[in-house]
Amino acid sequence: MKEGEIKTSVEFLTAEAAVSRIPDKSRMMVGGFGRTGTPEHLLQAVIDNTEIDGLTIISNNINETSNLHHLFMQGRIRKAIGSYYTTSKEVVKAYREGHMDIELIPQGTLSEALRLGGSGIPAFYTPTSAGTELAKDKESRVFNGREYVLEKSLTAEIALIKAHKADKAGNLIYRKSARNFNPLMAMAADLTIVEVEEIVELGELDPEEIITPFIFVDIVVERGKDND
Amino acid sequence: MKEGEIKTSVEFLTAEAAVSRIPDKSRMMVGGFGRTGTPEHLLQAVIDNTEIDGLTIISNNINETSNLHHLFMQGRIRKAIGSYYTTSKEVVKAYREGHMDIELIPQGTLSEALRLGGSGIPAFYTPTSAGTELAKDKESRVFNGREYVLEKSLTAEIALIKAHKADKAGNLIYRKSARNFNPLMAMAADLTIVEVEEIVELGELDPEEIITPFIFVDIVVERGKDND
Amino acid sequence: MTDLNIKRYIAWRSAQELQAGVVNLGIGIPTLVADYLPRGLVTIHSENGILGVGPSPVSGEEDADLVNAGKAPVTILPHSSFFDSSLSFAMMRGGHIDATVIGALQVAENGDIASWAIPGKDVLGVGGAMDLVVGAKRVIVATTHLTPKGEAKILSRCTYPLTAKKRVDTIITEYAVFKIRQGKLYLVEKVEEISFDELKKITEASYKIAEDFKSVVRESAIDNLKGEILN
Amino acid sequence: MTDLNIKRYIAWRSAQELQAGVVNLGIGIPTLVADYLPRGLVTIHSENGILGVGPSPVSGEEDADLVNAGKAPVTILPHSSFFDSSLSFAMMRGGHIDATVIGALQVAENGDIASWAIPGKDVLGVGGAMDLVVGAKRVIVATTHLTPKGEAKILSRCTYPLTAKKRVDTIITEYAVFKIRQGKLYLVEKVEEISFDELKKITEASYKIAEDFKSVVRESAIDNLKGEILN
Repeated sequence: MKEGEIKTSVEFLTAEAAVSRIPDKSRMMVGGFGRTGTPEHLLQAVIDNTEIDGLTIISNNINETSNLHHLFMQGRIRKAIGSYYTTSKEVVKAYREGHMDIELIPQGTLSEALRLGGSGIPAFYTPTSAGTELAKDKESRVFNGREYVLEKSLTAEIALIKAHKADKAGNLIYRKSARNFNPLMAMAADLTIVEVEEIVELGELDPEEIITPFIFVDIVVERGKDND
Repeated sequence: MKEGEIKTSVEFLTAEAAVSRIPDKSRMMVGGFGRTGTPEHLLQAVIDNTEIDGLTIISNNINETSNLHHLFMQGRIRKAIGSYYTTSKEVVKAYREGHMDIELIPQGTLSEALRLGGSGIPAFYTPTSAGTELAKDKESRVFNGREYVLEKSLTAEIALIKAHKADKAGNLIYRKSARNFNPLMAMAADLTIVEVEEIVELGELDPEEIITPFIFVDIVVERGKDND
Repeated sequence: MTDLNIKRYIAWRSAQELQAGVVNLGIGIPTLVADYLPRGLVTIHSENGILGVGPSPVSGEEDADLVNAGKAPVTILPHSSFFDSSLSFAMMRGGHIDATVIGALQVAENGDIASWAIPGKDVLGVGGAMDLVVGAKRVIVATTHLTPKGEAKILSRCTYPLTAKKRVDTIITEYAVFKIRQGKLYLVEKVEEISFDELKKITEASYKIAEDFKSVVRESAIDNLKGEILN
Repeated sequence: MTDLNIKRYIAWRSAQELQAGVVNLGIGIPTLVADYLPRGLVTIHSENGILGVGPSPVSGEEDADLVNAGKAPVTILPHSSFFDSSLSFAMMRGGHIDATVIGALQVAENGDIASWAIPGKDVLGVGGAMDLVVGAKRVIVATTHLTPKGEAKILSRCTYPLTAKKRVDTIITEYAVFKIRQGKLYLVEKVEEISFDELKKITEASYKIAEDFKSVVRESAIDNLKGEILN
């Protein structure tokens, strides 16, 4: 290492090498809202690695035009945890016919469960869904005269996320509404793999502007820099 | 209003006018860690307005060199909620002699209680302080074999915070380690009053870089622009 | 009156409730509300992480990274900011959003709302609706008075799975405006194009006439909208 | 051996445990650890919202907005970032910090630690110590073996209020290094300047000699440090 050089534990790999770290039957978070901010490049590598199967996917939705939907169509997702699946007829059908398990949670509960999962907080009370069908098997409790539902935070073995840029330490920034669930999932997984459009030199990202400090990142993959 | 102009509900006032909105016997959050990021200008205005008394202060500490300490020395703080008061002999003495009530909470519990207080989450479980004296009057519960303490989130009538810049909508950015508790308190109070070094035109703050969107801000005071 | 004109009237009438502050608009009729908001005074929040949603981009300038909660391309304004989903829902659940305008399948006279699932139908999503309804300071339901099949939507009690209990503040349809006050339903506005008796027939819920009740002429409002609608 | 040399030896020995990753250093002896960390390989986290704390600024270049958790002015590095206290403690509590080096008033043979309050003393603060100890992947206690009054600090059971239960991994003093393995205390290193009997006398806790035990010469380590100490 050269004098003045900085090295963090973040690795810079190809998508293929990165996804080879995903164990079979993993619980895996996938960033994005609709297709915006979804790590399509990493998902393509997961599709290509047929040893990865039996996944539990935590993602807001499974967009019909996303590689995540292709993965589902290949029958490699056994369970999905998220807020919205109505737009895919195939997902709804698979659920009704018992081919895939689905756990529906409100989008705000999902986002907070991810952030708190990454923060060492195992459970929290939320007013969302109190008194509704989604809370029927959950504990509830009254604080200051209002009913709240006890929700468990979410963690996973793997997070596949998308960011705009990474620096060579692994710090991340996002772009516009593609930020969404990505920084939260980065915090909540044992192994966080991020796909970025560009890797920049240390010092190019303003320290005030970094959204995901490298401490939450394990592997960075630059889009379009693979031999594929 | 001119064509294309944007107006939010955020008001731009002098420190004197801003603090006149603080009711007597308020529960008030004060930003800062040590003296860094503490709204000294607003606190001076509180000192000058002697009608404000009987305060409950939520702040990490009461730094001996801060105006918050002056306010305490004037006997206007009846209770303090925070993580660290050891450095002020006078605060420790006032507590021991029963002149001021103190509720000690770990710094990480404080910061999460503020953020969740502003997020509509009334309570959460944390591993911090489990099995210690600070948890002795609190509920605890085991999740996955580990003990966690139930903590209540924090809200308040007022937050006095400090930011670096505000734009004319009330969006805020901070500077270096002066960020600390300020963005969290902005979320958690009914009336958030912020002291800034500079007010800039709309569009001068990068939308990716705004830390506190104006929705969490009620009043902005520019330092040094008062007639004082 | 065409379907589109009905929808636009409901949207326009909903916008009259919103003269300043931050609003989150749901899918369907609520999306049209944006066209009638006072420009520069009402800021639109989108739950996927935007405060300050601007108009649709001109063709060819769409940005795949800049969409609203309905996944449609949008633009931003000079006071806009981006944030993650956790902060976005903190704004909603934490009571920082002044109002939401949303659609509904059913609304009950006590303010219960059902908007996400129909028993027996292939609906498998709740999205952000529950957070929006529990958190917004004011919940305005903008909906046609009846279902496409002619069934009542304003009921004594919801029969579909609830989105939230007792959270609706205002109901706006093409015929009437109702408010829920202290857990009871009041008719505050009726269009002259319908009689009290006819309104009662298509409204299963019990309601009282509010003290501040007024009657309005819908056609004249729609006529005034025409220019905007045709724009 | 001077007090400063003792402290520096403890700090240097603690640094030997940290060859890569992110570390949070407590107040007192742990602060000195920074001087011995491998530059560029270990990143320092400060709980007031900095990842990547750099060295102290040169005189005159202090920035009141850039301080560490001990409120001392610091600098940043090319990979540094700033964040709020909530994200900072998420890093700690969420298990993202590889190690912390902290001081202690007492440590028990089962890994309990007491570091924030002495019964009867005017101590009225806990700060971030509890979060740090419950969250860091490894908790390294760096402390003098005895209190200034000559009382044992490594005990069978803590008598002072606890900071956390069973979280300490390693204890480093001027005489020895202990590790807690499966809830039991092991001596893994002893300086040749003290005999086994003498060590036993000043250590109230029960411990076994670890299989990987080794003996080291403290003076030679300190001699090697001299240059750095005098820098």
